[in-house]
Amino acid sequence: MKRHSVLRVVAKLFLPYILLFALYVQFHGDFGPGGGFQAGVIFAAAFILYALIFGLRTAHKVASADLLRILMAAGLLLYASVGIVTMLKGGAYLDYNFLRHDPVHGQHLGILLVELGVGVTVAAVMVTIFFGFADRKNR
Amino acid sequence: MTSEFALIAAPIIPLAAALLVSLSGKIPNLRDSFSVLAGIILFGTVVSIVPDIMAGGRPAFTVVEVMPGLALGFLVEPLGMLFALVASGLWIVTTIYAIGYMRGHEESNQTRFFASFAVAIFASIGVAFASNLLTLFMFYELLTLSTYPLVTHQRTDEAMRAGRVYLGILFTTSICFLLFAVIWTWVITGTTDFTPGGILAGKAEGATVGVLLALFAFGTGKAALMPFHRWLPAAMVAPTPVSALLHAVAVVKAGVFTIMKIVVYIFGISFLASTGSNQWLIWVASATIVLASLVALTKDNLKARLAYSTVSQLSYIVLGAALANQAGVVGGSMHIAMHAFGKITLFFCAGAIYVAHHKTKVSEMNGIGRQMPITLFAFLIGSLSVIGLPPFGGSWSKWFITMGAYEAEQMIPFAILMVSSLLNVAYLLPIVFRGFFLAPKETSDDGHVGHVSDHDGPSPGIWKIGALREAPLFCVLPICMTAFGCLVLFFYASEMHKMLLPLGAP
Amino acid sequence: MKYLIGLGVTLMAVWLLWSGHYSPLIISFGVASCALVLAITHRMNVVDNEAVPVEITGRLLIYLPWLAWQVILSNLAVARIILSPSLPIAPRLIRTPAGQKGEVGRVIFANSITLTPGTVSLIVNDNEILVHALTQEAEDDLQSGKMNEQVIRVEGNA
Amino acid sequence: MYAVAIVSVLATMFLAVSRAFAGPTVFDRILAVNTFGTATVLFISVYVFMGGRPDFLDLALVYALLNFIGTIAVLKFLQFGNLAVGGEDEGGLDS
Amino acid sequence: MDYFGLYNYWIVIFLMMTGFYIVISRDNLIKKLIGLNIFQTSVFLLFITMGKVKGGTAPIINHHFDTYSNPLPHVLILTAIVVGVATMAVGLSLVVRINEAYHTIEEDDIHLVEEEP
Amino acid sequence: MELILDMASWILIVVGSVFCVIGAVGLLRMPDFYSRIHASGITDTLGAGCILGGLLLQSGLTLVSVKVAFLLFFALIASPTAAHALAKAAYLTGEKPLTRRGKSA
Amino acid sequence: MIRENLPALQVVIPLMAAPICILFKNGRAAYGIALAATLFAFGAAISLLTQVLGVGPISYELGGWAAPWGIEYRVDYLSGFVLVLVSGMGVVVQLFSPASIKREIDEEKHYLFHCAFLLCLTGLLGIVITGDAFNVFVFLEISALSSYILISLGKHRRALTSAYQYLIMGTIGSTFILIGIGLLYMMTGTLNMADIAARIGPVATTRTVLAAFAFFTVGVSIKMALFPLHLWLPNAYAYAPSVVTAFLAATATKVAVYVLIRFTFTIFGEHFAFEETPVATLLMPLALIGIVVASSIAIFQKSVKRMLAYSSVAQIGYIVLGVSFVSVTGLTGGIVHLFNHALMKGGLFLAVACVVLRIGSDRIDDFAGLGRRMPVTMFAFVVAGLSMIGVPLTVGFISKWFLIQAAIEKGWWPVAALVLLSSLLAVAYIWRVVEIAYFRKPPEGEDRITEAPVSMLLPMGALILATIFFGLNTEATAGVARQAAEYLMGAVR
Ligand code: NA
Ligand code: NA
Repeated sequence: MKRHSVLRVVAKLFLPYILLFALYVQFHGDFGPGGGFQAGVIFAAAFILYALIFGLRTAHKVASADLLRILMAAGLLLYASVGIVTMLKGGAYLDYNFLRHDPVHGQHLGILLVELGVGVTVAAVMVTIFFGFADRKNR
Repeated sequence: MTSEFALIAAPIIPLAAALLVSLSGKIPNLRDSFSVLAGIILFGTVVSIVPDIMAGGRPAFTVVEVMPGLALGFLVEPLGMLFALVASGLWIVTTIYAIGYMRGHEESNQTRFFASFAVAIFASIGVAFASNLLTLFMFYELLTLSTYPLVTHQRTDEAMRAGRVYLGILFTTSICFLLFAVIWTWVITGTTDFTPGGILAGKAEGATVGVLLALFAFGTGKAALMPFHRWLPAAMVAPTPVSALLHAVAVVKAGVFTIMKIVVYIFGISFLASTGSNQWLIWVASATIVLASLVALTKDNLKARLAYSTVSQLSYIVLGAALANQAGVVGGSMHIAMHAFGKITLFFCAGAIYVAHHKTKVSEMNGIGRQMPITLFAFLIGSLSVIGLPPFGGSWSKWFITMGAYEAEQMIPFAILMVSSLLNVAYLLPIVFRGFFLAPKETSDDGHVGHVSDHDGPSPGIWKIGALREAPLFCVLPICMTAFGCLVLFFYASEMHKMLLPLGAP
Repeated sequence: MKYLIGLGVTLMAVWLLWSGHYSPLIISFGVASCALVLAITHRMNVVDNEAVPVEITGRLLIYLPWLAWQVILSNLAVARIILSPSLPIAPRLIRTPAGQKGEVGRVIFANSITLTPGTVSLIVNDNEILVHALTQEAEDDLQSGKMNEQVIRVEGNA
Repeated sequence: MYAVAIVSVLATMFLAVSRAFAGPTVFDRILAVNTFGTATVLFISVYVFMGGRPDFLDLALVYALLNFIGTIAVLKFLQFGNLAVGGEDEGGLDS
Repeated sequence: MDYFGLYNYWIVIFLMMTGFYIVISRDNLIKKLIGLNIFQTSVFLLFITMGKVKGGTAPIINHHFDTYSNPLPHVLILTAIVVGVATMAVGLSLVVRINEAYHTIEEDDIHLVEEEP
Repeated sequence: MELILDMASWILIVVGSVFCVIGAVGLLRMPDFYSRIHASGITDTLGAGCILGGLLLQSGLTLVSVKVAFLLFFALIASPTAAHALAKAAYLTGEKPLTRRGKSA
Repeated sequence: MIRENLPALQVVIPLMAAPICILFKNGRAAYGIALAATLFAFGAAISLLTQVLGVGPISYELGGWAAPWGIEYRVDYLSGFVLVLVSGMGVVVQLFSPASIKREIDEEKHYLFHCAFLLCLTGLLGIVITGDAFNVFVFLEISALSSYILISLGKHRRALTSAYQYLIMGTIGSTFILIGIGLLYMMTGTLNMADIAARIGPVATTRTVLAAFAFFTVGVSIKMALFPLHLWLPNAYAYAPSVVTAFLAATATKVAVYVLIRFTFTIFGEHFAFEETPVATLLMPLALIGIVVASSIAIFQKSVKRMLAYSSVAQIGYIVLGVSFVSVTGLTGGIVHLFNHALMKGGLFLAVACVVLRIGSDRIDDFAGLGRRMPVTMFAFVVAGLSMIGVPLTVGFISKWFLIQAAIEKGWWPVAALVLLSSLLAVAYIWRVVEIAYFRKPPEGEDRITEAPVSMLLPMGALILATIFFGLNTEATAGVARQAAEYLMGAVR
């Protein structure tokens, strides 16, 4: 029997747009109901779809466990460090106004970075959890 | 040595002894010398405080204030002085006796035994010198805990069961009633300090006083007031030195001491008498005196008989306190010392008989006086003192208590005191009579009757000179000392009375 | 490369449509995002003619209205069946020839079959598709081969 | 009008849930859940329009996406007992 | 919105009870988790349909700049969903490991296995 | 023009709603799994399509409409794919379809 | 810089340390990081408490946004006190952990342990420090999720089922809490606790607020394992790695109680909570029944951890009892017992952890002869056990003192009597262990058992010393607790 062409083709078709959608949600967090978390979930969903259809081994080649672990931690650290930087600059924790000379820019940048941190972490965590499930029988 | 210094040193000495004893467990002679030495030093230290007290001094020392009005502290007053003297003095003899007994009996775990022993004395000293209810309660509980390993020393199922009864009753009563009463008192008065004249006067009235007194009296399970007396006979499974410690030195005396102290320094005798709340306690004590004596009559096991005797005698002291007048309080307090010497003598004798002959039952003791004349003679002296006949110490204390009952116009208790002495005669003197005048029974000769024993031959250190078969020297010596003490106390009673008189001050 | 560029252009267009914010910052985010997506999909090895059917897009747009009409018709048919008390169905398994040369074409055909209620594609083989049909009419419609031809036309000569 | 849509979508959801409970095969249940998911997407969409917050449409899109992926994942799990196998060379759903 | 505002509570309560019922009545650990998820979802629904908050304040955040609005309920739901997803993930991973350890995910069977030795 | 658009959108939404429910009813009524797929197809295609189409008209030519369009596009590709995958999985698992009425193939 | 931002750093530092642990993926490095972060948190907590005691409650606006909109961190007497408790226990447990987890957790999961531990700590500290009701929920879930993971690290496979059971119960609990918070938000339009308290007046009698309070109370009762909602706790405590048990027992349920106190007294107000609702008539009987029943069940346990777990359920009863007096004395008793119980139960569980390290079991029968083999450990057990009973010189005595005082002040004699009676139950279950450990001969061939390593004995000893120290010097505990109680009772009026 031949391979599952329908799923594969549809997945290939969808993947780029799902990923883009994730990034779109990520970078429009401060305009509407978007933000790091949804972005992370969507990004991870795309990746999980990829892994489901093209196999775990292939997926692992794209994103190794170590890469995920590092991303996970890096995202959280990014989040927290923004806060630390605002404190270093004399503001309260996560007081973005202190991030730049111009408070408006400061807020932009602050929210952006924080959301990015959240997004990266969420995506990495979700994928890791998926791998954790899917992989178990193989161990 | 100032009294304050002595006061600080007094609890530390037995504590240090406990430590040294545990560390020197590998060298029994060293270990036992530590015990004896600590006993002597402690007694000296305690005695050194006496002149100050006689002169009206009240050395005090506060360790730490836990909460406002709630401190951990010591203060010496006449009653505590007396108790400390009794406890520390008898510790020496009991230790000597225990060394003889334990070695003669080849008991195991002697190190733990002597260490616990020292901790128990530490707790007793703490009880004696406690300056407030909290401190007293704390050392009271410590005393329970430290004597548990002694009670269960044999580790048999029976011993463990007895231990549970022991802990169960003492903890239940102290936690449920005594602690409750302590906290209640604190809530009412804002203090727990023992104060001459009491602290409750004017702050509590009516039923509250009665309920508080009940909580204190029954909360002090160590006083073995019926119906919370069961632990005392149960604890008889312990080795005899322990029984001596329990009955004469530390535990039960700490109980009645506590009641006495609370009556005098928390309620204040005039306040208590004025409320009339003491009436019921007089009756309970009287009832305990009679009932316990009757039970004692029925017991064939010597230690059980002595145990019920103790239950009865303790209630003399409680009665003295409950009478809430000078004669009663002073007499009751004196009885702490008098009974201690008398009863310890009796227990020592019971132990000596057991060590030398493995006999535990009264019915087996026919003719034993011929083999152990010294022991049985001491037993006679102890009995007479407990009964309250001159020229032994017990006669004074009983006299004062009876006077107290008379002054309080409590004629029925007065009569009970009289009758009770007859009962004492009835359960104690037949033993002496059997020992000296009845011929020994054939079957009980070779010493297999004792239920704990697994010895075939005589234990080491037993004297055997002709027909004589006495316990080891370490046993006999203390017996003589305490029996002699019963006699001495008769003549020193006036000093004691003088010291205790402030208790009765209104 | 052709596919990468095609995908990149499409992605950027989609971003602009979605975004609605045309500040330089956001647009630069858009560019960065598209680049990132390209990089990832490239790494995933999914950028090919199947993912980016640049060749057939035009013809696909012509096919869709026809398909939509078919969908409506079949919907009505099945809805009628569902609503009629006797539930007049005659389910069957049938094999229908699939003349498409490429995977994409066959997938479009299979999905079109599924999209029209009354027929569901079960197994897609190289030259035929196993279909579950709900009624005789649905089977007849499919076996007439119209849809097959339409999709072949979409596929073109590529 | 939105109300009509909302009510019918809710009715659809209810019917789908009934089928999910009734089964009888696991595939029936998945199918029902999938339909329920479609209904949910519609619900969110209509609701968002009704409330005048079309920003939330993204939510519907996300839900649709997750619904799709979830269905695939469950199918795969059913077929192989795990999610590990699959792909071009291992023959997953692709076989 | 009014015609809907009233009985959203009933839907929430219905979902909640359903979820709760599944949690307690099912033996299958995964089903329990699904019930739990429904239970949680009911709360999100409650929040979503809560509508205009009584006396809700216009969330202008900074007294200097009013650049950002603070869509508070939205943030709440979102966070709650994150929490729900995380709970699911942890729960499912536990179930997977339970399955490895006991070779079953039926509660009764697990009890049986536990009682054996 | 506005009015016509509005009318059209309302009609679409109502029609979509009706087909949604019809599909769901079919989901309940149909006798076996495979035939139920067809029913659910109604909800997925015409139901969803009409409702989303109606919303599309409602929103006019705005960014919102772009999103609705994407939703529509996604739904129309994803649903048949999912349905196909489901049917295939069932078939491969050995789930037998009913053929004709009441008889098993 | 650090000083004025301490409230934020209190939470952020452990939060940041958690991902760093993951980054390193190395047990030892993770330990270093975790320890450092925990120590920092402890220092910060102490510093905050001192500030509060000096100048009164501190408010910190996260992100610099004014209070009702931004998230406010708020440290008052109670929260400062609990912060010190939680972080302090964190330090003790961290110091204790290396040797213990070496035996109980697989080497490759050590970094995970430290990470989850830090997250749990973060959550607990966050719950206590935040002045935002919704934030409480978020932190509650952070701590809960990480504690599920921590519990599941236990060696026995039942750790998994226990964690699962806890997850189900815990999630239901937190969802209830979330509903309560949501309803409050609906009625007042704010999430800031102080703000809710200020606005709740006019709507306090509405059914929605009543429902909010009901949901909240039930939810938090599950979280703190109030009888009869305690069923998750015994298994969770029994099968979790010993250090985890010690940490959770000492902090997690305590923080849940904190949430109860915070919401009832600060947000709803004791008048509303105890007079408008039947909570008072419900909470106290439940607490009392819990004390008696759980203590009684504890007596019959075969596993020491389980026994202590049931004891914990009972002890929560004491704390809740203190709260339900609605008097300064009662509340003081509750708060001080919250602290004291953490010390002694932490000490007990650490002692059990030492035993488990050496004999690999926590069955009571296996304790035979340990009094001699592990003298320090068992001595610690006895001291902490005495405290559990409420013996003078220990912290347990102080707690009971306050509780009974509160009962006597109110004239509720049966309550006082029950509290005293329940001490006896504690005697019974503690004494069982003591009797076996000291007075029963060990099985043959068990001579290899030696005392636990110093690295474990020292932290345990520190707790035991604290048990005694705070039993003698109550200024830092009862003093602060009374201040907190007075503040809480007065703040609402
Ligand atoms: Na606990
Ligand atoms: Na807990």
